Amino acid sequence: APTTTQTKAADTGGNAAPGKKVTIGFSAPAGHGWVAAITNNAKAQAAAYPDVELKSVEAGPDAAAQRAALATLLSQKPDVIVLLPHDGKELNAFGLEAMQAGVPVVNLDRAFPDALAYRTQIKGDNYGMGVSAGNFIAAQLKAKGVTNPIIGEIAGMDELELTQERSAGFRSALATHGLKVANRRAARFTVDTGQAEAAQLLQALPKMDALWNHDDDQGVGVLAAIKQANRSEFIMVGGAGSRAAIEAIQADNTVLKATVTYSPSMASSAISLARLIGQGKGMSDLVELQVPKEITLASETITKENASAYVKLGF
Amino acid sequence: MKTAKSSPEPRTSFWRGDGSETVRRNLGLLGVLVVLIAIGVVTRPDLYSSSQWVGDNIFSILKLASVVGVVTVGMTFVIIGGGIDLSVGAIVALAGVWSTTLATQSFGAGGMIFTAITVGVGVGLVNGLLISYGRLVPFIATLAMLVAARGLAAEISNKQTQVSANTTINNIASAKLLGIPLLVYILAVVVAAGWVLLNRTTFGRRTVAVGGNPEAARLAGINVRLHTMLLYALSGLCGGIAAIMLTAQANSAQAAMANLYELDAIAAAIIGGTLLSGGRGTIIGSLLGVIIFATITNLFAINDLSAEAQNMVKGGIIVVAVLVQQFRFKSVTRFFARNSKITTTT
Amino acid sequence: MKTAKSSPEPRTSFWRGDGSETVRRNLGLLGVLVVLIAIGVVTRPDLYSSSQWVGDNIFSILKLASVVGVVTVGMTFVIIGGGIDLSVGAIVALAGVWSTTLATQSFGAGGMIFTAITVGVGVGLVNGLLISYGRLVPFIATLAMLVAARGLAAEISNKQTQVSANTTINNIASAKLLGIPLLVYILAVVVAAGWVLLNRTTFGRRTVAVGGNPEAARLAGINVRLHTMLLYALSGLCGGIAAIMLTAQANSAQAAMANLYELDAIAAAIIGGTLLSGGRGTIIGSLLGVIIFATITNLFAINDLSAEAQNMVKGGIIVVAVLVQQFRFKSVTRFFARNSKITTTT
Amino acid sequence: MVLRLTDVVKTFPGVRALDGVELEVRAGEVHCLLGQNGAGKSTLIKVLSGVHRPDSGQVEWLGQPVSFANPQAAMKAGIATIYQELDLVDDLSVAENAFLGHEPRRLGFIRRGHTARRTREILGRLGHAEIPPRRLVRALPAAGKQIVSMARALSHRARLIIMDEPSAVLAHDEVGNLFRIIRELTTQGIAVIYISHRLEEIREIGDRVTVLKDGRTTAANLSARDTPTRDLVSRMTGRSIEYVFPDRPTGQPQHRDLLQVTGLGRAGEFADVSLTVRSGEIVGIAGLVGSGRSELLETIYGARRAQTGTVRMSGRTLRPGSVHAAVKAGIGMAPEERKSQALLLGEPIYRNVTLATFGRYARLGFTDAGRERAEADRIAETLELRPRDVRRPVRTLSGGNQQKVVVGRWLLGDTRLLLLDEPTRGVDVGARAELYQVIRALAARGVGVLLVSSEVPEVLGLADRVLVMREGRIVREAPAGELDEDTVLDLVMAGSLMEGVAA
Ligand SMILES: Nc1ncnc2c1ncn2[C@@H]1O[C@H](COP(=O)(O)OP(=O)(O)OP(=O)(O)O)[C@@H](O)[C@H]1O
Ligand SMILES: Nc1ncnc2c1ncn2[C@@H]1O[C@H](COP(=O)(O)OP(=O)(O)OP(=O)(O)O)[C@@H](O)[C@H]1O
Ligand SMILES: [Mg+2]
Ligand SMILES: [Mg+2]
Repeated sequence: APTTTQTKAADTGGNAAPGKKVTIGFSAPAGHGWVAAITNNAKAQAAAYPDVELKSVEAGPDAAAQRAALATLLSQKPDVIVLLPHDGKELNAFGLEAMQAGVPVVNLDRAFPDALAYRTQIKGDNYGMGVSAGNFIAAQLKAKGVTNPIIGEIAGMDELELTQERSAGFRSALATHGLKVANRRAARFTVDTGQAEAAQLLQALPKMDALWNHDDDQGVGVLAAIKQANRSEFIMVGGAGSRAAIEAIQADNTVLKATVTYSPSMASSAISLARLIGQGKGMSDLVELQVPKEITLASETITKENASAYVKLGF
Repeated sequence: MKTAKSSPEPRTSFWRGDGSETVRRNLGLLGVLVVLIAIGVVTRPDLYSSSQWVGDNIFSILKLASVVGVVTVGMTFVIIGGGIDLSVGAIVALAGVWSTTLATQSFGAGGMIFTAITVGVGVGLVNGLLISYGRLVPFIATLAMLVAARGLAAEISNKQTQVSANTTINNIASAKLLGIPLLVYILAVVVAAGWVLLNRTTFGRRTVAVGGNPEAARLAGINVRLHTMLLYALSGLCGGIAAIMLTAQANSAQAAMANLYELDAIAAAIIGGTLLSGGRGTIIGSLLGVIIFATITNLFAINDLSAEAQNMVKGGIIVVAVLVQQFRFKSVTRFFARNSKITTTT
Repeated sequence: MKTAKSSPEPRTSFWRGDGSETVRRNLGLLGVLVVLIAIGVVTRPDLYSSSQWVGDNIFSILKLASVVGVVTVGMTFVIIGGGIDLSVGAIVALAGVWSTTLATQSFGAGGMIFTAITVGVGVGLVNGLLISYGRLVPFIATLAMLVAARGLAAEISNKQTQVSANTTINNIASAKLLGIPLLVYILAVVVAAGWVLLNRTTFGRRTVAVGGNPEAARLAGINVRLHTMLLYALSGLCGGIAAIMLTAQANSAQAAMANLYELDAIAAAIIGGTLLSGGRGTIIGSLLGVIIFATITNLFAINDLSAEAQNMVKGGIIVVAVLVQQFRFKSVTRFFARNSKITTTT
Repeated sequence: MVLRLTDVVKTFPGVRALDGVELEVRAGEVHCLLGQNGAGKSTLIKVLSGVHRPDSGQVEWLGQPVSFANPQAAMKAGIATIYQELDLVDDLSVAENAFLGHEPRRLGFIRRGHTARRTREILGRLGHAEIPPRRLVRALPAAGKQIVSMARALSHRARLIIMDEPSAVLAHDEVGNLFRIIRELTTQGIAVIYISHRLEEIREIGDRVTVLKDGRTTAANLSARDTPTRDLVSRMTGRSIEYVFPDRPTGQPQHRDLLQVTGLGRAGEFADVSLTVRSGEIVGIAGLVGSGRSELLETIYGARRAQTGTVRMSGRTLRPGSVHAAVKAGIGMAPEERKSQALLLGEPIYRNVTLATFGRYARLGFTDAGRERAEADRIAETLELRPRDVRRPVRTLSGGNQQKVVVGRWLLGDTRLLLLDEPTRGVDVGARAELYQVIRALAARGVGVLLVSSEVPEVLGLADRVLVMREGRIVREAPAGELDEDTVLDLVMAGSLMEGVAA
């Protein structure tokens, strides 16, 4: 299962040795695909440490519910809290409250605007994802010698800021090459909306040269729509890096030629960092005695060439 | 002069009772549809100049409408029968997930279809039991079912997207017969069957009676509870069929799919003239409602409208569509009313 | 002996039924609440052993309930008045977003509150106009408004989460008075005002008439259209208040917030005994409905149930809650029936 | 002259409901409106009370031409109306209903004490001080609701009170009460427009009569007391109808027991009821409103579950609480409240007529609309339904014609036992005679009939055997020939003298 390949209890160095017992509170939204992998990874990682106890609460359907769930979590006085908020800005107040109560907060993926609201933040690079996708597409099209290419984009849930960031990165990367998006549809991170939006996009662009789809999970639907429309004149780039997508890239029998990562393995890292914070340790490969404040993962581009190295990280 | 007075009789008799209002409503909806398509032609003449593309686009709209359309047929029955089914989207998801488990897929396409339909009907029967015999309010019973069925679907799928490896199923989405997509045929068959069932059978008559005045229906000897239960089973059946169609289209199923289809279906039925309080509605109206929504989506897609603009315009279009419908109706009656007044005073 | 037989038993039974059914329903809901809390105590004795925690937990439940609670009060009026308002969630979002634009924030807390309430009432009035004077079905009109208002909110906020820099507003969520959170006071005031409005004023009594028998209301000289419009404005007002409360809690606002609050509010009202078809309902029942939902959520949180199990259990609890309510009601009437039979036959 | 109508016309799509009506009402008089079902009486008063606006013609009120834009305007001008269909709100209290729309209030708050006091006062005047003003109207029986409707009309300071068939749901003693009130009103100079299909009532309370036929005034200002019945009827119907009951068949009644009810009871409604109906026999049940007759019928029919006792059809016990079983056994019931219990208002007439039988005309589950329309046409013909077009929605029919649809439903099909609850309520004289013929003819074919009616003469005239019910018990059973109206009324009202006779 993906959880085992994405977790890793440090097996070398002093940090691996069991230390002081740490209770980590954890909260992330429920869902499928990438979000589900976040929770699974966190749980698996915690289970790998004998000195970590994980207390998790489901985040509920929205920020308000997550706030209420976190209140019950905080009242149980964990040593550290790791949380993937529905929305960083909406839960900023909770971060402040927890930090003031002396519980360090590790923000996972969706940043708090207020630096006082978290001890450490580990997140993917949404803007960078868009940039990687844009650069890859631009390079491919240039190599093919296409002029005035028609580029489509299938975004994720449009009301999320991360979607906006991804699209912004994509747009600006394309702009540096003098390209722009011809049509952008927003799906909802589910296979059926991916299929429906892709079907309409294909209809709107009878001829297309490249397509970026933000999320590999909804990408299953997007690929189905492409197959149903019998279209293959363009290249497609995915997002996040699901195992199915990486395997498809490796097999190279669909339009999907690459995917830009946004790995849920960050949840595992977050648990590791929380443990170190709880034990007052630093990261053993760094000189610093404490865990750093910000970690932003780079978004890598997986292509046929390097797919084999990433396939076991796919979720 | 006296004879002139009674002249409007024969003319107005054409408009009397008997569903002509319904026909007028549906004509109004058709008008809205034509306007939407005209807007498409005007805004994207380049696309509409290719007849090949136009044909493809019509089918793309109909394919988009097909899944919700099937669900809406069942929903229309439930609403006419005085109920509401908030669980249809969840039924689609549960049926889809259940029919794409590895175990089920090993039975092939037949096994998957059988599973989806059994799950759909089964969940519908539970809804029906809770409502008919447990006397739960339909809104609450099906809301509870929505929550529970999606939860069960997530449990079964372990929150993963389950890919359908069955090419027969997947081909349902791409297959064509005489140039027309199979999905469109399925929609047509379900709509036709729904129409016949509602308008030509005792089941349909009972549905109208049960929704229009349950007490009267009961006192006329109709088994209201049993019938109510069957209505939810019917809605579940439609959900099962839709699950297969959606799974085929997405080549996969997951617990979150068909999200809020219940709202789409209810909205389409109501736009189509179905009374939310029961006792009145038409299958054709519901179909037109679904197609109008799909056409709006298509219109936005081909014009690359952003989601927020899309939403604002969509709200406006819905309002205007209903107003247009009513305007037609009113202006006609007003016209006749005026007419008959003139004949009286002269 | 014979005269004893014809004792006025049948006569008196005639005049039974003066809202005591409502009281019984609400007692049933209270029972459900007690059971839910008992489950909490049994499953997490460690937490419930700290009285400090218990107090905090009660307030955390009430704070969770407060926003939806305020929305539900407005929704209860609309439903009793024979309508439905699917746009409340969108109203909360639009009012929240509008009141947190930089321009608005520059006017300080007063300006933000004023804006939220104005936007809420304004949108409500538009709903009311469309329904009363445009004769749109409430379901469609408010659905269109839902779509449009969320679209507008996304447009205004440019799909960003807008942070509220106003500490007065933000403090609403954390401030306490005599140890009780301010949000709970707001909920209490809105509920109390709603109760008085419904039960003690002509507006409230006319709401029951408009929803229960619109024709009778019209014949009694009530301006049904105007009244209907005011009901939607009232719902909008509640949405505006809720927007401030939610914005304060989140220290921010965005177009997607308060998602599906309309469903929560409708479900709470219906669980609380409000008839979806109008003409009957209580504010206290709705409040209990909201608190029950919040308590369920809390119960899951303290027991760390996975979302999927949570959903399945939630569906079950909803069904059981309603069944319990009905059971109580029935058993009581059966008890009375048995009682009166004894007096008749002896 | 407080009110004068000249040449008032009102059309609905496809129907000319009023076609030049003339009407003059004087202060302090009881002016009766007479006319067949669908003649336009209710439409006329709706024009007067601001519900409908006339297409043309003039309404003069207190010497001024007026046009009421809405009911409120008419009320302000001093016209209060009791409508034919109950216009109460179930979930409001008696007092709130009485003062709906003009609640005594202070700053928007209802003055509850004041409202209750005034309601009690009005109810006292109506002879029903026992109705608690704070009780929900939903908990009242139909007759109680009618009282509340009247209380509402009296709560206005009106110059003219219009009553559209107020006596239809009232029992004998209640009608007496009503007349007392009307006299009280007229002595204060208040005018009353009174609509009823019962000529005896018009004779008793009316001063002058205006007759409508097909939306036209055919006779105005006749004397209510002295105009011969034949005259009135022929002006209403265009022909003369004998208001008589069909002859009872001579010879031995059949002795085949069709329906056997033993020891039937429901707490608080009726107790220990045993009765039989033989095939071909018409059994009538007399009793006051609230004596439990409707409940009894509904329990026999399975619409309510019996708590004690059994119901047997042709010797076979019926499953209690199952209408389906009763219908299968050949029982049909025309319920008391047409709108709430019997009609699909938006559906066409023919579908309402065949609501209980469409399954029989169906083949393999497919309905036969042609056959249904033909059958419905036949019923429409027999019962003089107007308009005759059976494709019109029932909603647009007049009250009496809706009633005909309800009763007509059970004249179809092969029903073996017919339960009729107030079948002639609101039905005009002519159609009533037709209905009696039809019921007699059914009995002659061997159908058993159990008839509930608040009109004692109807029970005595139509039934072969009569049961008298009081407070949920059968207190007397006798062949119709052995009873007269006074005896029955005495029994019904429960003179303690008769207590011993009860068995
Ligand atoms: N809303 C309506 N739409 C169409 N036709 C109507 C409507 N209301 C009444 N009518 C028609 O107008 C005519 C007069 O009806 P009205 O109710 O005035 O009769 P009525 O004299 O009160 O009869 P009844 O004694 O049965 O109550 C009838 O033919 C009826 O079908
Ligand atoms: N316990 C009760 N609570 C509320 N309503 C009641 C009760 N008992 C009887 N009723 C209502 O009282 C009304 C009249 O009572 P009932 O039907 O027993 O009288 P009836 O003899 O049939 O008189 P009618 O001539 O009006 O039909 C019915 O509508 C019935 O629903
Ligand atoms: Mg009438
Ligand atoms: Mg009765």
